[in-house]
Amino acid sequence: MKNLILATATAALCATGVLAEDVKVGMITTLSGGGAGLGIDVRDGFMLAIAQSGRDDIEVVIEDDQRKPDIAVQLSDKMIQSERVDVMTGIIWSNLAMAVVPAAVNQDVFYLSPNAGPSPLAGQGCHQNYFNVAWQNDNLHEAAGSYANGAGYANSFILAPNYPAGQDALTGYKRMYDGELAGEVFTQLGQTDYAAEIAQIRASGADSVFFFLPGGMGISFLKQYADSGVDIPVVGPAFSFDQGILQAVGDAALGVVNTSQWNKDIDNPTNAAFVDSFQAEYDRLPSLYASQGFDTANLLLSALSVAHPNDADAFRDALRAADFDSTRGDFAFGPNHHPVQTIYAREVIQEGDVFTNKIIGVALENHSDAYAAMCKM
Amino acid sequence: MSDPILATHGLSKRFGALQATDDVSIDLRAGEIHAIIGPNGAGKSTLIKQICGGLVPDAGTVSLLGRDISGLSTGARAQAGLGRTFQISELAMEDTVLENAVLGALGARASPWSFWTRALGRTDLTERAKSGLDRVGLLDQQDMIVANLSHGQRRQLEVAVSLTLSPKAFIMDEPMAGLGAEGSKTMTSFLDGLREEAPILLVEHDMDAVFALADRISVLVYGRIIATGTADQIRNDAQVREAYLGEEA
Amino acid sequence: MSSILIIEQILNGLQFGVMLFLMAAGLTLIFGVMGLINLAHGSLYMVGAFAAAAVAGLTGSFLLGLIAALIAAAFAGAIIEMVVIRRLYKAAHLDQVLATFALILIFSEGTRWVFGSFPLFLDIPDALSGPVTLPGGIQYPLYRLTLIAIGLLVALGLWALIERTRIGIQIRAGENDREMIGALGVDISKLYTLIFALGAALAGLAGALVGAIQSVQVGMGEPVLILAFVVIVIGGIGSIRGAFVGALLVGLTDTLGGVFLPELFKLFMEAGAAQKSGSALASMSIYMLMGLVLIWRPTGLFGART
Amino acid sequence: MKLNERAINTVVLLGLLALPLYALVVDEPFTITLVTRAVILALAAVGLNIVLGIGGLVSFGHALFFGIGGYAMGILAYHAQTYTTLNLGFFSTGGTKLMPVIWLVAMTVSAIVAYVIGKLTLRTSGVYFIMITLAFAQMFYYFTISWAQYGGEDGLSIYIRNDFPGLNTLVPIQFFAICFVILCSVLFLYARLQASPFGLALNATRQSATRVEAVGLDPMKLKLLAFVISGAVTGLAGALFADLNRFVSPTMFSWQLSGELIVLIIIGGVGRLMGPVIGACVFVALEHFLGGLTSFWHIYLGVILLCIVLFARGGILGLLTGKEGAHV
Repeated sequence: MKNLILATATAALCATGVLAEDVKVGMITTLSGGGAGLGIDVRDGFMLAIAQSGRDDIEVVIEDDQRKPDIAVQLSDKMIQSERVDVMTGIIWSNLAMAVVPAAVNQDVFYLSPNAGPSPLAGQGCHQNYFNVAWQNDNLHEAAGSYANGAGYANSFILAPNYPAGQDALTGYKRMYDGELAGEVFTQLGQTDYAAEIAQIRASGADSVFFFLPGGMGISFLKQYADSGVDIPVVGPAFSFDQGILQAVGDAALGVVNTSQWNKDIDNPTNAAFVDSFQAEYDRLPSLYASQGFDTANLLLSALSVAHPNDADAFRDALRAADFDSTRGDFAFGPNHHPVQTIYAREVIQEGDVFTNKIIGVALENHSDAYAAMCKM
Repeated sequence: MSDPILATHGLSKRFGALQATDDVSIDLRAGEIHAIIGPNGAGKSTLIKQICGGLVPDAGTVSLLGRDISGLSTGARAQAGLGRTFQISELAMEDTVLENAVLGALGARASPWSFWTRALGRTDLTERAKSGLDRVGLLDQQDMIVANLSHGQRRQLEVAVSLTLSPKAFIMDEPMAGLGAEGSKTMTSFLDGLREEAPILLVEHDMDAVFALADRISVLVYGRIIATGTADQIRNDAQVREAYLGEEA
Repeated sequence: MSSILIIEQILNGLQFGVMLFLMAAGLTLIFGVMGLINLAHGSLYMVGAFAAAAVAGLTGSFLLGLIAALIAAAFAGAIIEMVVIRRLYKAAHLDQVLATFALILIFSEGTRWVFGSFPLFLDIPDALSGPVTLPGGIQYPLYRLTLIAIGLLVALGLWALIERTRIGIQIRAGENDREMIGALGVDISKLYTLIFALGAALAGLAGALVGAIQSVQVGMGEPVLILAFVVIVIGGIGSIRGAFVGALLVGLTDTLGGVFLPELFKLFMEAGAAQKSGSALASMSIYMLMGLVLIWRPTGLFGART
Repeated sequence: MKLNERAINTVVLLGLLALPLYALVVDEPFTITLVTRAVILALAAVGLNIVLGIGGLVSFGHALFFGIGGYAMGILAYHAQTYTTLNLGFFSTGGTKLMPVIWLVAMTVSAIVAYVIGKLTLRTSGVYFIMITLAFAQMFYYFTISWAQYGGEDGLSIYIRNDFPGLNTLVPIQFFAICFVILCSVLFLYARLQASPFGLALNATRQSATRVEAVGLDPMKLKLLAFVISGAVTGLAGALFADLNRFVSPTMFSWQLSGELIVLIIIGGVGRLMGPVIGACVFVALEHFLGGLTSFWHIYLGVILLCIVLFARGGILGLLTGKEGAHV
């Protein structure tokens, strides 16, 4: 009983900021169910950076949102009301971010997004305490459109699932792409069979295919596409060619071009060290998501070395400065706290038994996003 | 001869190749027990369903007190005055005896649309229910769960539930089924007294009971009524003996 | 729209349909004979796919993978029948739903525990990869044609099993009258385990076959499970013939709806909006089909009339 | 174990009230939020229990009403917070942030939808009914996913909880109070309903529809009305749930949620007044504590559920009172 009282007292002290040097970070991410691979990578990348910093005054509370918005909201309430965290991070999916982030930042918590970048949060719904370390959702699709122009494609067939991120993806591609559309198709969310769409592609006379099908949908599409004998070149965002799922796609992905702001062969010391240490620590190649988790943690660490989140204005300025070594090389925030960064075109290759990506060129240089102008901060 | 309480006129029903009932016209007069007998598969169940409303006949009508009820639903026919008991007890087995009887009383009032009062707190319902139970001798068991009743008691409860409806005519599907010799005797004497309340159309396999009770008997074979008459007439009818009792004429 | 495209889409619908049939056949058999609602049927599909991916990954042989899928799923089916399901035959549908829902949780997280969170790799065998040219100049993947053939063969085999064999007689007897097969001197509990394992094996086979062209991942069984239920409800629960017809109906509706509804909407709408509303309607189409069938025939197309 | 069911019910309700008050004293607002979640899920399940427990209709699509309630709240509040007009053709409104109005709309719309769906589906029975209710919920699920105007799959965020006159709903204990009072009122209604003539007839319909018909009542009408009442209650719970999370999305229509509502009832005890409440408390507690212990907590949840089905027929209440059935 005595211990309990003591513990409660300590908690109360922490909460009121008497032990001001300690920092509490709440990570809500997907660790169980179908999409767990992404959350695990973000978590591992993030924790790797925290461990490497050697700081023992940072406590990270990690919770599993099961990819359910209502669970995420509940966990967010717990982080804020019960754990009384200073900074939150970790959410993978846009719909979960939309459920959690606006309420959280309005309760004076900082939120650093390691993955999702829904457009409302970049535009009218932007907030001074919200920082996106990954990308605005449209970015990689815009880069794909830009790449298609450069590759001389003039008649694209484009497809994505019929949900907001899918609709944004096609919008993003079309924003940069100058050619004609041979077809535009919305598939069902969670669809696993793309025979019908592939038949349409075959019949459409397109010279290129752009698709955004995250997770298992992309695996299914690529395997079926490779088997169909249609040999029109394919472009897509990195999500379907990520380290975690490439092995499940296998040969079918070889040679496909995809756009990403990161790859393991980006040549800078931070990245090289990250790739080596991640492999050493977890015995697998890091993914895009792991790099984003790693960068998010390093951004946080850089700001913490300047100010404690209790001093909100100073801490915010430090975040905005983005004074850290990113695995992507140059990194800066735009006026809406979203990245201004270079996005590369990569190609899927095989290294020994392992499928991975290689950078083949720049798709968009120092690219910002289309919504920054709508943000009034 | 008084007007019949219940009458069917040319009821016919065909299932594929099987003519389940074929031009069946029978009637039920005040104060009588009219038994329907016939071998298995003769169409007795089909006939009852057509009378009570579970099955739409291909042809023919049913009238109650001179009024054509052919177009009515099962529920509406019950409202109009058909009191039915089933071959296999159809009761709310998890509920008490009284609750089952109150359900009948609710039916009699045709008003289950009351959401606030306690059903068992409404004396208009419970009085009616208890008088039904009293009539069959189940008043002392009113708080028992039906599942715990004996087979014979459930039969009695079926009748009690029908009684709460104050029916104009009873349709009883094998009330003796599953009762022992003793139970059959009790039920026989009970039905004997019941005919004064309302006439009974009785479908029954127990021939002793039928010949003891019935004022008239109709014999249904292959969906047709082949004879109607008193017990003695039926016993001596050559056609019946041949078709039903399997004797050579 | 060219006739080649239409024929190709019909083939796609057919292929989807016969794979659904493999799932639905087991589900409907189990319901017909044992009266059991088995929500965990999708987990057996997943077990088949994972077993195939694991064994094919180790040995490099797709055929061995398929055999492993059949064995693993049948084995898993027999185990859960003997440990859990057996206690549920007399229980209310509600208890069956809850218990098999619990089994889904155990299977999904258990698989994730064993195989990790990332999808596994399973590829079609080289001999069956690539397209073939059909009469009329239609290019169509050989593997999908093979799937159609396997599905039809299984359907034929099931029909023969039920109509022509001793076990079939027992199964049919069990559907009509559970007490009677006991009277026939059949060991009921053995028969039930056998039927359950058979249904499970069919689900596992479907999982492995489909896993090769889709992704082998945790949770892959649940969407298929829902579709399989739609199939057997449309066909009439307990009827293999109903499951077959229902599966083809659902497969064709889903595939053709996704292609033609947006085209239809384009006739009176702007293209982008037509695409969105058309595919939204397409995703609802099979549920509408099921709703309509049940409103028209409350016990499905081939279900027992009450 | 043989305990008095009424005593258990009292203890559970008092506990449900005492825990948040204790949390308030020791300043653990999250506990209050957690209990509020259990209370709202319980409310939804009480709604389902009307058709499932009394009427014996296994609706595997009750998330449909939960979702409708959620979207009623989401859409009304969205228009109010963006100062846009919701135009329904015959009627247009600027939306509202007032809870009582939202509740009324949620219940009315749910009731209307329940009436239409009930008319179509109640002809079926058994597994067919289970599946056709699921089908309708799936239709709404896919519809809302592609309903871009209201966020599609991303859902709708309401940044500030809606208003209730005289209260600050953002304070956890005050929002809890609202939900708790509603739950108690609905439980009271449920108890009255169960004992009323309507409840008696509905209960008999579950056991023998033939008998109910034979006494001249129409089982279809009884079931339809029960379905409508049930839909309205679950719809109300949906509106509260959306307000708790300040967020609504298509997952409120998902079949997993329909399944969870059924699970809650079975855990607690089918057809019993407090069955859904006990089920919701246990479920939320398991989710919270097991989820904190291991990321593979679903396995343990599965095993616990299996044990309840196999060894505790009649749910926890059945186990505690020693009576499987719901009859008091």
